[in-house]
Amino acid sequence: MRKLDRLSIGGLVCLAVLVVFALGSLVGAGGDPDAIVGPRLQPPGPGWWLGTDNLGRSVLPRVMEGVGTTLLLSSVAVLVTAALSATFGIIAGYRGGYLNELVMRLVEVLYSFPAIVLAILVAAVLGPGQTAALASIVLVTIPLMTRLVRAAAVAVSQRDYVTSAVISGAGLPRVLGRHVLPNVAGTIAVQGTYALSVGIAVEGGLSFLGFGVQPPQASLGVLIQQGGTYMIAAPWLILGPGVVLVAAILAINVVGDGLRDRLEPRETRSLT
Amino acid sequence: MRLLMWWSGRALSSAATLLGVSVLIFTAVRLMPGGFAETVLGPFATAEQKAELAARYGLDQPVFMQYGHWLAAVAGGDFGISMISRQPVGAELLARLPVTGELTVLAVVASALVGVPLGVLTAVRARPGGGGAAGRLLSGLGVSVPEFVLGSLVVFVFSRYALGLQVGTWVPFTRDPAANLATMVLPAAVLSVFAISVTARTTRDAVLGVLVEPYVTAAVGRGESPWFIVRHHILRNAAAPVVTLLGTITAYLLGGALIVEHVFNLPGVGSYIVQAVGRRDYAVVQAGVLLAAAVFIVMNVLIDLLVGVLDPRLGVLAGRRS
Amino acid sequence: MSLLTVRNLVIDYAGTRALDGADLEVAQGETVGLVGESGSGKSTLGSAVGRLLPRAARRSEGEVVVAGEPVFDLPADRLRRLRRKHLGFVFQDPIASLDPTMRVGDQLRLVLGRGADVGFHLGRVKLDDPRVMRAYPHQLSGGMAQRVAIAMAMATGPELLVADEPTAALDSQVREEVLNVVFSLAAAAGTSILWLSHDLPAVARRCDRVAVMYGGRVVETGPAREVLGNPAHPYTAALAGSAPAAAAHGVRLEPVRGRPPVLTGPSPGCAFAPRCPFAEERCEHERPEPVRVGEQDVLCHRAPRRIPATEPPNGVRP
Amino acid sequence: SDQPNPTGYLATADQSLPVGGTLNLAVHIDSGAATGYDPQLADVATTWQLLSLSYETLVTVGPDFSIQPMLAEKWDTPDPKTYVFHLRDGVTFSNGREMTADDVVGSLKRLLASKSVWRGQLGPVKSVTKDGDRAVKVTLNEPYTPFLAALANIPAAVLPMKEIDDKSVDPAKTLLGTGPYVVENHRQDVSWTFKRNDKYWAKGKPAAEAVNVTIAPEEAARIAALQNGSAALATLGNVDSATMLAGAKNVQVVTQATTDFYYLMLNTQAPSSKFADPRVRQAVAIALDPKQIADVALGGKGRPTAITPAGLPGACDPAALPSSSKSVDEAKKLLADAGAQNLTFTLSIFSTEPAPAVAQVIQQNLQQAGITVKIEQLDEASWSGKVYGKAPAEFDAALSWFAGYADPGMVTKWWNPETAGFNVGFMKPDKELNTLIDAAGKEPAGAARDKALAAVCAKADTDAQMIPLVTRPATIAFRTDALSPSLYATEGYGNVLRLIADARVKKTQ
Amino acid sequence: MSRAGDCGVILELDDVTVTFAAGPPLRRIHLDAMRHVSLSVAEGETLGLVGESGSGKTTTSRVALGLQRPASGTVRFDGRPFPKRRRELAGRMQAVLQHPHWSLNPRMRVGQSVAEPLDVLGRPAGDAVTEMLEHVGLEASFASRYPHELSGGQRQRVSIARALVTRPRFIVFDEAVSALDVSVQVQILNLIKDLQAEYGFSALFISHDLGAVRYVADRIAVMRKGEIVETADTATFYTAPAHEYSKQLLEAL
Ligand SMILES: Nc1ncnc2c1ncn2[C@@H]1O[C@H](COP(=O)(O)OP(=O)(O)OP(=O)(O)O)[C@@H](O)[C@H]1O
Ligand SMILES: Nc1ncnc2c1ncn2[C@@H]1O[C@H](COP(=O)(O)OP(=O)(O)OP(=O)(O)O)[C@@H](O)[C@H]1O
Ligand SMILES: [Mg+2]
Ligand SMILES: [Mg+2]
Ligand code: NI
Repeated sequence: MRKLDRLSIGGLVCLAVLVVFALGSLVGAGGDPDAIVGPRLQPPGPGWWLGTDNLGRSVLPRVMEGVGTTLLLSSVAVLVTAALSATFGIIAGYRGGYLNELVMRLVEVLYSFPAIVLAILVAAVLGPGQTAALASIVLVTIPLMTRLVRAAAVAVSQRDYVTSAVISGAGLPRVLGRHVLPNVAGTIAVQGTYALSVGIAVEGGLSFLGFGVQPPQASLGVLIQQGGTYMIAAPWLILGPGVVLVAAILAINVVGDGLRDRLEPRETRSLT
Repeated sequence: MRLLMWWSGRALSSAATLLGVSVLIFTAVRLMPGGFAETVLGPFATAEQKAELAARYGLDQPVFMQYGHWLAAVAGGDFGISMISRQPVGAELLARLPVTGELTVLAVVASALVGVPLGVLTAVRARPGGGGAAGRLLSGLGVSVPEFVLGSLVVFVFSRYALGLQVGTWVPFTRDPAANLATMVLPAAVLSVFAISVTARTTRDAVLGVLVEPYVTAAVGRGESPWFIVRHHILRNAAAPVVTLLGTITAYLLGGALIVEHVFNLPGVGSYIVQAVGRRDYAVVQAGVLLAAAVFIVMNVLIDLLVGVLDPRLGVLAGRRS
Repeated sequence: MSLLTVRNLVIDYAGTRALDGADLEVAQGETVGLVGESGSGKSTLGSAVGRLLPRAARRSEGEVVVAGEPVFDLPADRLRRLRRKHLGFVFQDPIASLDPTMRVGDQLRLVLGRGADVGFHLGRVKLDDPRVMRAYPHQLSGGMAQRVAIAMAMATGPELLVADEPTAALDSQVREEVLNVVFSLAAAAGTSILWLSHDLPAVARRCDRVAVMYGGRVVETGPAREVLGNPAHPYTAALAGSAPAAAAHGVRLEPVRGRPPVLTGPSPGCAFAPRCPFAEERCEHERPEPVRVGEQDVLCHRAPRRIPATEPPNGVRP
Repeated sequence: SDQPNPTGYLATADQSLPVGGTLNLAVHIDSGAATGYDPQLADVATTWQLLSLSYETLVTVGPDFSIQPMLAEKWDTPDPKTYVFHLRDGVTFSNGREMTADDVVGSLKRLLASKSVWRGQLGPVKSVTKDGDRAVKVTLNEPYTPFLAALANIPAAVLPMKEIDDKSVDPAKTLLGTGPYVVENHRQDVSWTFKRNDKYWAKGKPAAEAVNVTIAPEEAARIAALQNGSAALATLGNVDSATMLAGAKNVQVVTQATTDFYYLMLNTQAPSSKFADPRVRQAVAIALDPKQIADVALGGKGRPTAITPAGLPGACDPAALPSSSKSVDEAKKLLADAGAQNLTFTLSIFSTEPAPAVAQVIQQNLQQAGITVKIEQLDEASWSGKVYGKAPAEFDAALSWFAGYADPGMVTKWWNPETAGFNVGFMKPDKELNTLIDAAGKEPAGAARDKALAAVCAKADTDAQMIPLVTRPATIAFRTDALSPSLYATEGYGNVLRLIADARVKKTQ
Repeated sequence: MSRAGDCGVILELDDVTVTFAAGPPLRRIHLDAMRHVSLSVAEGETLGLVGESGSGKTTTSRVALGLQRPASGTVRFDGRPFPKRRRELAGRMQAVLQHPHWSLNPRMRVGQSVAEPLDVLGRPAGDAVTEMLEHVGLEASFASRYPHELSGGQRQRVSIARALVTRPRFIVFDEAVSALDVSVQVQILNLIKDLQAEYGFSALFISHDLGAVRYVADRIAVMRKGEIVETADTATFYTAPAHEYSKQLLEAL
């Protein structure tokens, strides 16, 4: 077994810092994220270390709150997606037949909807807010992951070790959980990090349309959406959340890759 | 014969999917809060005005009747008329499809041309020690920069400093191909950043899987150069998931390259559908979603065919080993 | 001058020592069988000849010289030239070692270069059916696929063919056919063969010389008949006597006692010592040096004394 | 142009520049009415603005909100209930037919017979008749001061009634007016192309040969079009656009004040309304700080207003409203008296900026009085559905804005749900307030009217079912090297393109 | 020294036919992988199954394991047809499958793989795993390795350890020792014999290596093109094969 490479450890450290940062906001470090503390659109300075936004709120506590909101929302969403995709994909891939047809058709129907239409529909049913955002992210990310997990599961199901387990009398949960799942985990990990990025993007877009996180709560999507508008006039508005977002996604991707490489005990050879 | 069977099976399941999509979208748009009348007639409309409007578009009939009429019309190639522009939806979609189509094709070509080599490189260079880190970081960066931020930045910078490429004015390809390309390059580039990253990551994953195959070791043993092995043995064998992904991205973009269409003000399908959703222009939403679904399904069929061509073991035409 | 020289090669995987100072020579035109218990390091040694080891493998000592070139110290391009000009490899799983997405004919053409006579090369491995050329690997039987792999390995006329259990996945009839092809082709082209196998009798039947591996070292080499018929190393003797095929019905064979060693570092003495019926005190902590016994080179402290004929180490009859 | 602009103007077109050229505009939204192009049924400013290129009214508003001649050369008011309009000679529709008194009479009658919102704004019209071939007489049932101002807006435009009556023209599908431009092409939500109306009655107008309007919903796209010169003028949505475009060469950003204003709706009709008690509503009104809303949410570009839009002559002073002089403590006391100390409610808003900004400042304001506001952002359609879709409506509170029009009395009508209609679902009619509104409508302009209006303002403020907040600024940017436009400093009908016929295109670029 | 018939019959295949559909939908070829195969394995007996590649040996084993439903004919395990719920058979049958490359879950350590059948039964693994590994000639330290860290032969031995660990009543060995060197082969074959003596399990031993089959099998069945052409006592078979094909096979030995 290999150790995590240095890049991935860097990613982990980065994530840990972000989590601490987000937790800081819970204990009120950095100040009240909603309070109007100064003039509008001030560059960083004492009292507002990352500047103020278009309502004269300090950006620092908002970024802190935003990190927490976004990380929580998208990671919960991706966990749900991963859980559902894994369940459906694996069962469909392992069982085949009817069940497979059904799952694949459902996924296809879902996939045929443009993401934003889907999101609006969900929000319409659930009402705007975090639940709607969560459900939308899940619905948008579920189809691709389910497809890929299923494809991987089909291949894994034909392996002899699965047959051996069946012969040993292993029940369905064990076969799927101990044998199929770990061997499609690579796919889930790669797709999971991808879904996480999509999730953050969807969250931003939804908030922009008003279906996501409701003001004044901050999320990275909201902050960046706003910051994007003021990119030239007040670059500090996008800089803080932007750097944090890029760092978060990069870290997640890198850690995801690293974990996958580590989880996947396979031989590597060089081409030279 | 085998092909025929396959095609007919495929056509049947595609029809089922389309039917499912149509039912779903039809019910869904009607479940959305805020009706067409309120949105379009505005707050001052009286009840009778609303009723008149509903009658004009048949919205006063029971939903399943509406659905039946609509389905019959669609089957005859009539997608209804937009309640906003009062123009046929089919014609408008057809007019907008080339914009989104061109954008998508450019973006997908770009992601194939950049993402695949990047993915191959990061995989071939991948070493437990952490080599290929630059490529990994790069592709990570791509997925983490939101489209609207990148789009806005590009639009702003290119328009302020007159960097040679026109933004914000769309020119039909038929009128001036060169000018058209000049306006499409930037949005396509912005659109492709995400696609490139995802392609690169998927490629890396697929190539890593192929690298350990015995036939690769055999090729190394024959003294082939890495480049040669990549070109002749790895690309094709790693292609299936990458092609699946590219196909999916294509379908996905066709259905909704809307942020880029918005920021660059391109009259494409994505913005059409979203505007229609915003105004509850039912006919447009229904037709748009159905079109997206059809494109998606066709794309899927093409992917399956292509994957079969690329890997004879997986293809629809592959027989069992005798 | 010998074509292949492996000198004191030490290869480690994370936590496992696969080769612990292996020595091997293969002369021009010679066929050498490399036999040994599973896990003794045959595949590792075979891969090391072409520097085809997985990334997890580390060479800490020793060298491999092929046609005068130090394999482990060559820059990438010279290494590739060496592989191309001097080496050929055939692996255990025949179908997996062919590119599944390419027709057999195309694969051969890729190796041979444009305009080559693919039919001729397939004919050499007795695949005359024109359908083979158009087939994909998964449409071939194991034996056919292995012959294609051999044709590809032999296409460039290598001086040394390394075959790692090329017939283990095939059934007994096909096995013979394939081996016949390999050996007759090699004989015709003057190619040396390094054949890794665990089938001692088969090796003895076909090879000029046999090298026996144990615990990551080559413990005995010599002419095939000598090694098999008159083993100098106790391990060889044990191995030679334990073939089930050799036993009569109802007779219980006694395998070599104990378990094969798993090395994590250099073995302090003779790796076989714990299982050796003749082990002496020094075997435990003194690494044996090669000794010449008759026509064999042996790594055994008591080799010069030979194995007593009266003391059959195997085949204890009830 | 270096000389200062005359009062009432943000810019005046340099008449010394040559005429001709193509004028490229970028606006954020297309006209999008289910009713098509029919100006009488148009009820939003963005539609008025585009239709105003082709349609004209009898009278128009000047920079100071005075009523100016347009298709009527002059008019007499023999008594406060009678108006006689003398039509301008030589006015033709763009199909070449001369405009007649029949067209005017027919248009007004058609409007009065329609279900248009504007029908109500015209006031108590009794009859419209031809007064000879070149004049039209309108008689009212009672005096109605905003009458001329109401006539000055696009829904009161003069239509080609002959063609409409013989059905050769459907105004919902064809634009056929007397205005300076003729539509050549329109692609919904993409673009408009207008060509100069060569038979336009005003000498030397319009100056530009053609007008192209690009619809660009995204602000970034409009800014880009301005920067790269593909648009000479663009409407912008962000109050900070000037800062963003600072440093862009040859781009000038101006803020046009409007009479439009934001207001807060407190639903008193919902079965378990939190705002049934007027003391609760008053507490909210007191706790609101319109000054801060204007300064923070609108970047100082808006101004506090009463229900008569600030900026219109005769509008009342928002500082004089009862709620303005009270302190937060009084609001808390009112809440306590009403037993609503821990008032929590949801504020439904649509997501178009700056509504969310306004809402967040409101949230901060009300927090001072211990009121918790939850903001619920919806897309416009869902918002409309929620606010206007049902009676009684189900929301707690909602935020929107009114077009303020050109007379301080016009918008006050919306405070009477029985005339307004749209707010019956959430607003209780207040008899007293309705009487005051009607009285102010009859009062001729002057000190007495100002007093009557002030009474309306104060009453509406205490009633506090719809609380006016701040005026809504419009931001316009244009290229000084491509265009010399004329723009009013304050707009009543949200028509940025009002003086488009005067604009001069600078050919040298 | 055949033990067949001594006690009850553990596995019985009666007139079993298995048909695979292969090829394109319309031009489907129906291929009989097994044709009217009848055979039985007695308690404590080892039946050797030999035959050329593609003759249907693996298919027979799949039928015997209840993984493949026959097109016709009956299969009885322990006197009863296969139960609906596979769990009821847990720990009573095991198999060593043909492909060493995919016989072990790459994500599980060797120790976990070997312990799994015990886990299924809810029995504590205890020392059984290391003990079993040692039986098949692997050091206890192998328990913590992943399959890719093993040589081909080592992997095969892990599969065997896994199959034997629950002391099942019936085991299928499909080419279980072909990839092993002779000394380990003998060790494994002896192990099978010893455990059989101790626990009395039955085995279906598939191999194309007639030598190994002779060493462990009590009886031998010869398959060709889906049919059983000869069944005989090992001794009889090796000394006096009845069928022409059997003679051919023996000559190649
Ligand atoms: N990737 C690896 N990581 C760790 N140990 C390894 C790895 N590959 C092989 N080994 C170990 O190295 C030793 C030699 O392995 P090798 O594959 O060379 O054996 P072999 O002689 O070819 O055996 P077999 O006949 O079973 O194929 C074995 O003990 C094996 O467990
Ligand atoms: N799932 C399947 N679908 C179609 N044909 C199959 C299937 N499984 C096996 N066959 C065919 O059935 C026949 C018998 O196969 P089987 O695997 O039982 O042979 P075998 O005797 O085990 O051969 P080997 O010694 O090569 O393992 C072969 O012709 C094979 O191609
Ligand atoms: Mg090996
Ligand atoms: Mg088989
Ligand atoms: Ni937008």
